[in-house]
Amino acid sequence: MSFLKKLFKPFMVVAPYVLRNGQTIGFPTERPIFSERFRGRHRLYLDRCVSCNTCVRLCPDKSIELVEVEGREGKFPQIDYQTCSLCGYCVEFCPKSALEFTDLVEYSVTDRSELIYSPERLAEVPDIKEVLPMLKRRTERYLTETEIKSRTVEEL
Amino acid sequence: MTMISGLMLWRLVVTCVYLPTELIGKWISDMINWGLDLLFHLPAYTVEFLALNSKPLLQVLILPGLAFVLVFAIIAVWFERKFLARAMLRVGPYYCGKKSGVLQVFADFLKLFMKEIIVPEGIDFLFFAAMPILVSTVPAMALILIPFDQNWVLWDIGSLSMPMFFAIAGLAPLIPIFAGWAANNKYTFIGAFRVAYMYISAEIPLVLCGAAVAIMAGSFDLLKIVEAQKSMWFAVPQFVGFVIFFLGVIIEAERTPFDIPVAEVELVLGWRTEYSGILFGFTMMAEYVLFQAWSLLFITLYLGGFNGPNIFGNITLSHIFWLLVKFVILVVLIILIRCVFPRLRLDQMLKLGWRYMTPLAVINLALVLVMKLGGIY
Amino acid sequence: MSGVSEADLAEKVKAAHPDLVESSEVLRERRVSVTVKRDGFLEVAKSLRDDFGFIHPVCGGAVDYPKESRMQMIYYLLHPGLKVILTYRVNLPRDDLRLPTLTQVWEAMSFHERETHDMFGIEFEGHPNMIPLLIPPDWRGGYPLRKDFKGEGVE
Amino acid sequence: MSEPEIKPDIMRMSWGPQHPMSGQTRILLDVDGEKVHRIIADLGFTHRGIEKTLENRTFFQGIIPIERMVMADTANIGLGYITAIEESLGIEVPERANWIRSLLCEMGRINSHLYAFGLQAEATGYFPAVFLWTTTDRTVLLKLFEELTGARWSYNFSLPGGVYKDLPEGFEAKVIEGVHYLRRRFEDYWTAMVENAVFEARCDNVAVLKPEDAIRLGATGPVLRGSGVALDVRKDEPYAAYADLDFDVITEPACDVMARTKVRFKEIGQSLRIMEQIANEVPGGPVRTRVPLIPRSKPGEVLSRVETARGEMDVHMFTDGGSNPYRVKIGSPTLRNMYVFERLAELDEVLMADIPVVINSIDPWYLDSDR
Repeated sequence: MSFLKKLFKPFMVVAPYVLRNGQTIGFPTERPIFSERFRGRHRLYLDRCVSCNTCVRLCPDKSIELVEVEGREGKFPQIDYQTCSLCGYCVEFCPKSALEFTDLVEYSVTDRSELIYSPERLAEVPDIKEVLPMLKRRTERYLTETEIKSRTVEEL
Repeated sequence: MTMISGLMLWRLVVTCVYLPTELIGKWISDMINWGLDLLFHLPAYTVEFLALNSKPLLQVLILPGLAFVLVFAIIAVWFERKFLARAMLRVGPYYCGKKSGVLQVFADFLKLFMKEIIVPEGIDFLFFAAMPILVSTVPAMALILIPFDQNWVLWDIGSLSMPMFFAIAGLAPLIPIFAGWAANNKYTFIGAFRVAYMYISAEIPLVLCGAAVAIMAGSFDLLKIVEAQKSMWFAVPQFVGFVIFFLGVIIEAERTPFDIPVAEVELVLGWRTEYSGILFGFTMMAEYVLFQAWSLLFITLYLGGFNGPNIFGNITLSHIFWLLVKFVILVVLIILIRCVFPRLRLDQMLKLGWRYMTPLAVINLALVLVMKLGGIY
Repeated sequence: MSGVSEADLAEKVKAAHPDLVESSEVLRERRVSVTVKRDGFLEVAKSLRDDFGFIHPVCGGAVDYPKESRMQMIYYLLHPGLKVILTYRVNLPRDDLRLPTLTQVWEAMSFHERETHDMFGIEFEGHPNMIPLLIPPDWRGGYPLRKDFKGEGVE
Repeated sequence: MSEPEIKPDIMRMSWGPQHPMSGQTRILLDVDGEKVHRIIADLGFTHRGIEKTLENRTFFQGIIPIERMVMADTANIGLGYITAIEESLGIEVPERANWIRSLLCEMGRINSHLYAFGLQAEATGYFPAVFLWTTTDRTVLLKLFEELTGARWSYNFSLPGGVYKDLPEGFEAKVIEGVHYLRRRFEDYWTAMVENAVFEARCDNVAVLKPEDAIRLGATGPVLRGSGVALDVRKDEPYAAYADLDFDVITEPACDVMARTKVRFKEIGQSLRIMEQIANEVPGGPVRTRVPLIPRSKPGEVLSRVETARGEMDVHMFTDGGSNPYRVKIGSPTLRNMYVFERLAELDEVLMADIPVVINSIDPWYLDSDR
C-alpha cells in the first residue's frame, strides 16, 4: 500500500499549488528594485578622471580604451559593452573612483556599433522612463511563509 | 506522331467539334433555368429545409458535432496552459486578450497558419500531409455515437453503438504509425513503433471493461447503458473496471504519465517531429479530440452518462448540462495529473498494461458475470 | 594525515624502482611528485596502482618547456585512503613525443590522453579510441597549447 | 569526427547539439530497439581555450574567464584558481574573508543543485511542477547574491587576498530568513520528487554504479558519493573556512540514479546548515589585505583542490616569475563524470528512455568539460 501512498501523497502536495497566483513579474510594465551594489551600466564622472590608464590595464576583457573628448584635454575611458563582463575591476581599483555602477540593465541595441559607449554617453545616464516607456510599477520581492510575493513600491 | 488514317481523322473532328457544342449548349441552358428557379424560390426552400431537419443540423454543427470539438480544443489548450502555469508558480499566457491570454490560442493558430510547411526530402508528400488531417478527424467521428439525451444521438444505430465506438477509436492509433513511417526520420520511426506498442497493450483491457459494462446493462447500446445507470452508476459495482478504464483513457489520450510516443526529451517530438505549420497545428488539436472522445465514453460507461436531476425544467437541457459538467470535472482532473507525475518508460507502461490491467479486466468481467447470474445487481 | 606518511611513501616508491624513478619528493602536505624515465613508465604505473593503492585517477595534462626543449606529461592520482594526490610525471624530448598509453592501467585516463594529444601532439601508443576530443574534426592547424603555437589552424 | 565503426543491425542515433536533451554536446547511441549498447560522448562544442587565455592574462584578470566555466556555481570555481594564486604568491587571507567565501560557496552549491533538480525533473518527462519551482526558488538565492555582490550569476566577489566588500548590514538576518524559507520548500520537493511513485519507477536501480567501479573510473562529486564513497575535498583538505564549520559528508549506499538525487537533496540540507552557522557566528575583522594589482610571482608550481557542486576541481598552476601564470592545468569534474557516463552502458543495462535521466543524474556542465 506504500505504492498507493506514493501516488496520492505527491498529488495532495502538488495539486494545491494550482490555487496560488503566479510569482512572476510582468516585465515591461513592472521592474524589480535592485540593491544599491547592483552592477548595471557604468557612469563616468568626467571631472574626476585623470586618465591614469589603470582601468585599461586591469580590464580582463580589454574592453576599455582611452579616447579624446572635444572640449576637454586628456583622454577618457570608452567602454565597449560587447565584451565587457561587468566584473567591476575598473570601478573597484580606480584611484579617483571616477567610474561607478548604475542599476540600468536594459541597454540592448539593434546595431552592434551602438554598444561602444563614448565617454560623453557614459557620463549622462538616461532616466528609466525613457528606456522603458511602458514601465508602470517598481515592485519589491519579499518572502512569506510559503511563497515569494511582490509588493508594489513605487507607482510611476 | 503515330499514323492516323483519313477516316479516323474525320471522326475525330466530328467528336471534337460538333458533339461538345451541342451538349454544352443544352447544359448551359439547364443551368440558367435552375438558377432562376432557385433564386425565385430561395426563401421558401431554406425555410422548408430548416424546418424539416433542424434538429440533425443543430446536432451536426453544434453539439456533438463540429462546434463542440473545436470549442473544446480551443478552451482546453488555453485552460491547460493557464492551469499548468499556476502549478509552476507562474502566470501563463498574459498579454493576448487583456491579461487573461484568451486570444493566445487564436494567435498560435494564426501563427501556425502563416508558418511555412517544411517537407523533408524523399517522402511522398500526399501521404505525409494526409496524416495530420486524418488524425484530427477520425477520432472526432467517434463522438457522434455518444448519447447526450434520449433522442439526442446523432448516429443512432442501437446495440451496435459501443462496438462501433471501439472500432473507430481503435482506428485512431493506426494513423500516427503511418505518419511516423511517412516522415522518413529515425525519431519518428521509433515514435511510431512506440504508438503501436502502447495502444495494443491498452486496447484489450478497455474492450474487456466495456464488455463487462455491457453485460451488466444488458445491451451494447450506449443509450440503454445510460438508462441502466439511472439508479446507481456502474462505477460503484465495477470499481476495478472503473480504475482500469480511467487509466485507459489517460493512455489512449497520451496524457502525461503515458505520453511516451511524443516524449520530447528523447524523441524530439516522436511521430510529430517532421510536421510544421498548420500540419503541426492539426496534430496539436488531434491530441485534444482523442482525449475528448475517450473521456466522453468513460462518462457514459461508468459515471451515468447524462443522468441527473432535472434542474432546467426542460429535461434535454438538464441532461446535456449534467453530461458536460461531468466532462469538465474529468478533464480538470486529468490535466491536474499532468502537473504531478513525470512520464513512465515504455517497458514499464507495457508491464502495467499486460501484467496488471489485462488480468484485472478479466477478473472484473468474472465479477460482473457472478453479480449478473447471482442476481445481486 | 600526518606528514610522515607522505615522506615515507615517497621513499618507498623510490626504493621499489631505484633505477626507473628519477626523483620522488614531497611538494607540500598531501602532494607527492614522482618523476619517471620513459621506458619504466608503464611498469611503475602498474606498481603504483597495485601495491601503493593509487586507484582513483583524477586527470592528466602536459606542460611545454620549449626553452629546455622538453615536454612534461603529468598524471594526477588520488589515494582514497590517505587522501594524497600523486603527480606522476615523465619528461619527453620535444622532437620525439611518444608515450605508452596509461588506459591499460587507469581506464579513465582515455579522455585526458585524447585531449593532451589534441592540444600538445603527444602520441599515445595503444590508445583504444584515439579520435579528437575537444578539437573540431576538420582542424588543420597545429597544437594550440604549445608555447610556439601561432594560430595556424584558424583561417 | 571519425566515429568508431557501427556493428551490423544496430541503429546509431545521434542526439546532437540541437536536441532538447543533450545540452551543448552530441551523444551517439548505438541502439537496438530500446536497449542501448554503447554511448559515445562527442564533446568539444563549447571549447573556448580557457587554459590558453589564462597564459596571457595577469593573475587578477584570469579569475574572470575561469569563473565563466560553470555559471551555476561560480564561487567554487573561482576559488580554485584564487587559492592557487594565494598559495603561490604567499598572500594571507583574513578570517572574515574566509567565512564570507564559504558562505558564497555554499549558496552557489545550493543554486547549482537546484538547477540540477530542474533538469532532472524535466528529463524524467516534462514534470512542470518541480521544474519551475526550482527556477522560482532560485530567486531567493539570486537576490542574496545580488545584495552581497551586486551580480546575480557571475559575481566575482572573491579576489586574491580576500573579498571585495564586507557584508551589507542586516544581511545575516536575510540569509537566515532565506534558509528557513528554503527548508520549508524542500519538504515539498522531497514529496513531489523522491516520494513520487512514477519518479521512483523512473529512477530506482537505473544505471547502477558500484563503489569499486566509481573509484576505478574516476567519478567525482555526487556521482561518487551516490555510490557510497565518502570523498569530499571540504573534509579532506579544508580550504576557506571549512575547517571550523561542522557539516557531514553525505553518501547513499544505493548507487543508482535515485541515490545521486538523494545525495544532492541532503547536501542542500548540509549547505543550509552551514549557511546558518556562518550567518550566526561570522567573526569580525578586515575583509581584504592589500595586494599589488599586478603581482609578480616566484617560479614554482601549486596544485589546489576545490569541491564544486559537480565534484572535485583541481587547478595546477605553474609560475615562472612573470606577471602571467606559465601554464594552468584545470582538472574538470564534468570530464571525469562524462567518462563514467560513457562506460555506464556496459556496467548496467540502460534503455534509451533512461538516457536523459542518467545524463542528468550526472549533472554535466559541458562548458566545464570542454574548458
